Amino acid sequence: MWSNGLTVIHMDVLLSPIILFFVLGALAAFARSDLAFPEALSKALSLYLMAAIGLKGGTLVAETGFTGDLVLAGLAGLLLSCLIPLGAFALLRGFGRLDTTNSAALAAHYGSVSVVTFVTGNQILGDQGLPPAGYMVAVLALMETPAIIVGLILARRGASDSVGVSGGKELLRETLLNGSVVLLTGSFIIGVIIGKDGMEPIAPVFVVGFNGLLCLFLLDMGLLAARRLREARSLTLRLVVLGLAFPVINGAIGVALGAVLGFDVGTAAALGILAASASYIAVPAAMRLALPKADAGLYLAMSLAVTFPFNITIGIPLYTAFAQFWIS
Amino acid sequence: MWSNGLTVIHMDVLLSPIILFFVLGALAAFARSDLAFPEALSKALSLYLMAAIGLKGGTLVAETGFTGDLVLAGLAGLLLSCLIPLGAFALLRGFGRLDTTNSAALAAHYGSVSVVTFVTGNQILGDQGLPPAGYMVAVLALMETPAIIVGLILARRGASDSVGVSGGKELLRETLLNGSVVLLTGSFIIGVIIGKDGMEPIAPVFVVGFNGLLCLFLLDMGLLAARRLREARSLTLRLVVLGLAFPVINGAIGVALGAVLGFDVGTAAALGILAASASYIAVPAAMRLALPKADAGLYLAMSLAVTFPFNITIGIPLYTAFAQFWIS
Amino acid sequence: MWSNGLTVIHMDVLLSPIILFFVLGALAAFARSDLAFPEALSKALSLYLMAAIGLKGGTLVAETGFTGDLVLAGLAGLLLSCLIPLGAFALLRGFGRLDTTNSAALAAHYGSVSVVTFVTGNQILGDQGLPPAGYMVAVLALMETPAIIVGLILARRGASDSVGVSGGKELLRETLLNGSVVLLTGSFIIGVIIGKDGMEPIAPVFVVGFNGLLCLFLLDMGLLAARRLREARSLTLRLVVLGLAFPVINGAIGVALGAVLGFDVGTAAALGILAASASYIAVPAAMRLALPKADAGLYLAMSLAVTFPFNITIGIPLYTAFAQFWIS
Amino acid sequence: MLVRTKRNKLEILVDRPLLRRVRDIALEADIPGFTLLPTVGGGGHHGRWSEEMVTGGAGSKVRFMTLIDDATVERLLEKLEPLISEYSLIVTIVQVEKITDDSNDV
Amino acid sequence: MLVRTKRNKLEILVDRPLLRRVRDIALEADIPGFTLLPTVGGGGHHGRWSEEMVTGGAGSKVRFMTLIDDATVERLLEKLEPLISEYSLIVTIVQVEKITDDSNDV
Amino acid sequence: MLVRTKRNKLEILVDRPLLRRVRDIALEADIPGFTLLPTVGGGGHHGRWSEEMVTGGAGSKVRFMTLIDDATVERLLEKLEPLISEYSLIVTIVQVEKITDDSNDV
Ligand SMILES: Nc1ncnc2c1ncn2[C@@H]1O[C@H](COP(=O)(O)O)[C@@H](O)[C@H]1O
Ligand SMILES: Nc1ncnc2c1ncn2[C@@H]1O[C@H](COP(=O)(O)O)[C@@H](O)[C@H]1O
Ligand SMILES: Nc1ncnc2c1ncn2[C@@H]1O[C@H](COP(=O)(O)O)[C@@H](O)[C@H]1O
Ligand code: NA
Ligand code: NA
Ligand code: NA
Repeated sequence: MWSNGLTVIHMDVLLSPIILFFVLGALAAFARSDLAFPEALSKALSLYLMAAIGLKGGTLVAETGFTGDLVLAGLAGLLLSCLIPLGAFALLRGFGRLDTTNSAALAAHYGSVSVVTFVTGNQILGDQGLPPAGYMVAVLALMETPAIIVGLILARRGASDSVGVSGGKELLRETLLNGSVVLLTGSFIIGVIIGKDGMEPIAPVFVVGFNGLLCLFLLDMGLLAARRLREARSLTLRLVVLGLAFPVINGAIGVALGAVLGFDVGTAAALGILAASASYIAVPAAMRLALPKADAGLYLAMSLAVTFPFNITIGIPLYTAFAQFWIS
Repeated sequence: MWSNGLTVIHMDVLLSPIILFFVLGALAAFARSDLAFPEALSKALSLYLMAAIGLKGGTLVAETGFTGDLVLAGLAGLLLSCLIPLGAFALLRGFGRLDTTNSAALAAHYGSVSVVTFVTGNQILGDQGLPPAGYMVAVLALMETPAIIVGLILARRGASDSVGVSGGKELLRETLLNGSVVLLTGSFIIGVIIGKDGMEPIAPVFVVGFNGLLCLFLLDMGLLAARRLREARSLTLRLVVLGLAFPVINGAIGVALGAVLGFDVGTAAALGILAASASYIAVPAAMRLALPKADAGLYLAMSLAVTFPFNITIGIPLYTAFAQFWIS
Repeated sequence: MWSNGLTVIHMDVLLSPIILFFVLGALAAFARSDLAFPEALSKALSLYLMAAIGLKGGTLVAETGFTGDLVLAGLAGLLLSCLIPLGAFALLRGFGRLDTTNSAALAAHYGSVSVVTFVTGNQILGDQGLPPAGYMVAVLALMETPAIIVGLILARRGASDSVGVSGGKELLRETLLNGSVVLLTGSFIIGVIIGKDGMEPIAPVFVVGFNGLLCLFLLDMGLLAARRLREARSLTLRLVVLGLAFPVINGAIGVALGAVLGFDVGTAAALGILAASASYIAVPAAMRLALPKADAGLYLAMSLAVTFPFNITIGIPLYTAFAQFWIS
Repeated sequence: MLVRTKRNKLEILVDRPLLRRVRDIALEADIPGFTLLPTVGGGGHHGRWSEEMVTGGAGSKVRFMTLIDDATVERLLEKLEPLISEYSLIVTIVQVEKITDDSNDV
Repeated sequence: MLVRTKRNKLEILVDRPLLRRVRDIALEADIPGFTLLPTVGGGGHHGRWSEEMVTGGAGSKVRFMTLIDDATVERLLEKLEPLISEYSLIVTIVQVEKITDDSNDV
Repeated sequence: MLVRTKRNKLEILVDRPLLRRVRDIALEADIPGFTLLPTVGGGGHHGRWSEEMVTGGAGSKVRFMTLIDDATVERLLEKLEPLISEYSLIVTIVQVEKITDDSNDV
């Protein structure tokens, strides 16, 4: 029964327009088509998605109020984003055969989160009648930064590598005030303030248009991911294996933690998605500053071109199935 | 009773998503977050808002027909945009301690208008059941240019300053055909032609999406305004005082004129908003050409970073209260 | 009766917001206004329109299934895009007094198609209750490339002219994988897969918003077309005559072929529109590569500044009238 | 065959509202061609700026670049002098080698 | 420690559809790196143009810039000659001083 | 009147996340002004890149350009040396003639 359920969900999801546009983008880039989004459009879509998901989460919380679950979920998210880098670091050093600096940089990416993966997961879960709790958006914002600090500590312990010129304090400020963190948190708070009624006049843009614009954004992400994969030089087979194993392991841990804490299926799946996803906004910028000797091409390829496509296509239904299996 | 009414409206407005996004942008920029809109997105949103407000005004006029009020309002707008610079110039020279050229340049900004301030005011008034007459959009377009000519006359009288290389005629042509004037007027005329029925198929984009896209644009304006304020060098305390006093004085004059002419509350408030607002599109470009020795950093800071935020947050509800008090 | 019908349709169409915005753009550019769209916005709108029209066609085909008509229409399209360049080439050499290379380059443009012309025609036909069959989108995609090959053969026969450095094979790959071809075809296939039900959640963006965004795009196209016309140096009166005659002749042939094949009015009119339209995306890029000695300013001016405006304003209602006359 | 000629690469940093005037004057001075190059921001004695399309380009700048011979440099600077002075424009000149096909070098 | 070396800064103004070919040829000539720089418009004997994404980039141009030594300049120009002639490309070369960390200078 | 002065045009290719630091250091070295110039992509020993706003600018680069005299060049390079080494930045210097109105040349 269960495995049937999984298959059904999975096929359904793979044939949703969101995923199909992602696949279209990837195919176009592999075929070396000159299809490309102007940078400003990609950025505009990415700002829009953050504002929209922030508002969505905020208005949901405005309805349910601040509950104990919110605090629990926040702590769970923080815990995951601090512990995941430790495990990832060990595997990257050992199995992945990477040096300390690169392992630390990559570990930070996996401890942090990908907004688009979350947004896509949230949409898919909602479509299946399993909407995650609104406060998961706050958890998403919370989980963006801590892994960066853990990653830097790991890198520093690796002695020989000097950490970037920039003092830690300035870097911390910049990371905490990263545009994506500010926009997510800000929109979330605006959502809490205005509530469901205040959302009504702006819903046509931020709610009704969401699904369609997500399609366009994923088309672009498909292009970017496949291009990165084509141009990735330092990506070894071992690293690709890790880039696929990390999300499965971390996703399972996230869902399990959610189940233990008594969350509903959608919310636990969302925690799994957060744990499984890897950052490609806040962390790469911070790593370029703090660990200049790490290979930017490598960490962006792992995060964008290996883990992200896996999560979008296979990961999200998989973590949902985990949650359904363990909770119901 | 009255002051209570004001407070209620005001709190309501300050908690509307439009204003909250503006505040979010300003806070992000003050905190030196790297949140930023791509230029093309800002420009796209600004073009959209002009087309949408033009269409809105035009379709309203198509319904009500061209009335005597339209002509009256146009004349009132012209009068305001010619007289306001004179008063502003005197105060900038005297109290503001600025030289002739800079005073003239700034005076022109205050005589002209800000499209976004009008658009925001129009939206807020509409939300409160006080929609201004459709022809106010035509008045908005009418008021963009005349103050530039008044400003240049003021500057020329200040003898010693040579006025830019470019002949007055070429400058006049460029100003009258400024993109924002053309788009506003053009969309207004299209609105008049197609009427309410013709709007229907395009309403999802130009009407239904309006409020949400205005939120995004004001988020960006918050970022721009706060950044300008942070980097403004030549802004003195006296000038800031004037930047706050001008809108209150001009706004009151505008509303009073509207009341005298027998306009309804919403329309009179809109005339006040136009009088109170300062240009940051057509006038800065014209001044850069015609008065090259004027300080562009100063006039953009006054208009964008002092007067605009005041109008968006405090000014609009204030002029509405004026109108309610004097008319009803 | 008939000519009356034509006039009515025509006036109606000329007063639709789509066309009015196009005219506004053209007027603004002729008046040398500085109104301009950021490049990224033009590109974004053009990508959106392709995705939307692809999805629309695909979901229609998903409903009706793959019929014999689809194959017939595809063959008709291929035939037109191979034969039209031959006729155009002869006229350009003879009446147009152009050299072989430029004639071949221009002939390729007229054999290929313009996505926006098709999209606008499709919209106008739909508004009049004459929606073309969904598979015409596939025909649109099919007709983008073949004319390029015909054009190159024509150029090569003209002996003295060497054809570009790039091997034909590489050029063919690039042309077949041109972004617009890939996006159109891809979205069409996605539309077929997801069907009407799958479209529902993304319809607010891709269906409901279509008309309004098309207005914005045509405003920009009006600007571009008029600017090209103003700056076109090598455009002679004879060439302008051909730029107006080609669409009428080819449009008539296309409609006639559709009538002979037994298509309904809307579908035959759409085939006429495809035949009448000239490419300004895939073909110019290919010609710049393959026929570097051809005058890029000339072929872009003919396609964008002469034929496109004619088709948008006069051509579409004309071919519709042809179809109504010959079929009903 | 490729020809190599010595040329001056002259660049003017122009406020966007001024661009049309600079271009028209330069064309009057009979330059053989020009290319416009974008900027994203800057700073100087008059404060900082960054590309800002919303304010009608009043605060944006663009670089007007032209490859010209010595005589044209003098002719161009003479014609542009009032504009350079009035608007405090910055002009730079670098010696470059220009390489084109001989059929193209006019 | 910083090392200073004399280099040639070679720039090619390339039509966007041609970019891939120029890049591939340049890489075949073993250049150590390149940077692509945007343009916004221009004018010359063949008329005016401005960045126009809608027309598939057919009318847009980009600058291909590479810092190379004298030998590489000759090698590169030799390989690019057919393209330069066929497409009437404009190449410029300036003498520059290149400064990098010594561990980086390959 | 126009004044012509010899200047160094110094350009640094900077990763976008680093830009603020480079600018602050340069201002500390008392440069009279700077202009930021965009790039669209490139390639070198560490692989290819292209402007990509989505990834927070981590992979994008911008050129920091400043026109300075010889003494300022030395002062600036000294201050920037740690950054240049740490982040493998590429700096180029060209001799240019700078032309401005005399009232403007500070
Ligand atoms: N020394 C310089 N190097 C590079 N760009 C400069 C320099 N001085 C001025 N600029 C540019 O010219 C603009 C105006 O300069 P200023 O009039 O000094 O504020 C600045 O914002 C810079 O973009
Ligand atoms: N002398 C020049 N200086 C700067 N750019 C030029 C020059 N000549 C040509 N160009 C550029 O090269 C393009 C093609 O030149 P042409 O083939 O002369 O039309 C022009 O549109 C300019 O962008
Ligand atoms: N020789 C060169 N000429 C032009 N740009 C270069 C050169 N070498 C490196 N670059 C630029 O600097 C970036 C980093 O270089 P690298 O560290 O060699 O990968 C490259 O992606 C190019 O954008
Ligand atoms: Na994670
Ligand atoms: Na005003
Ligand atoms: Na055709």
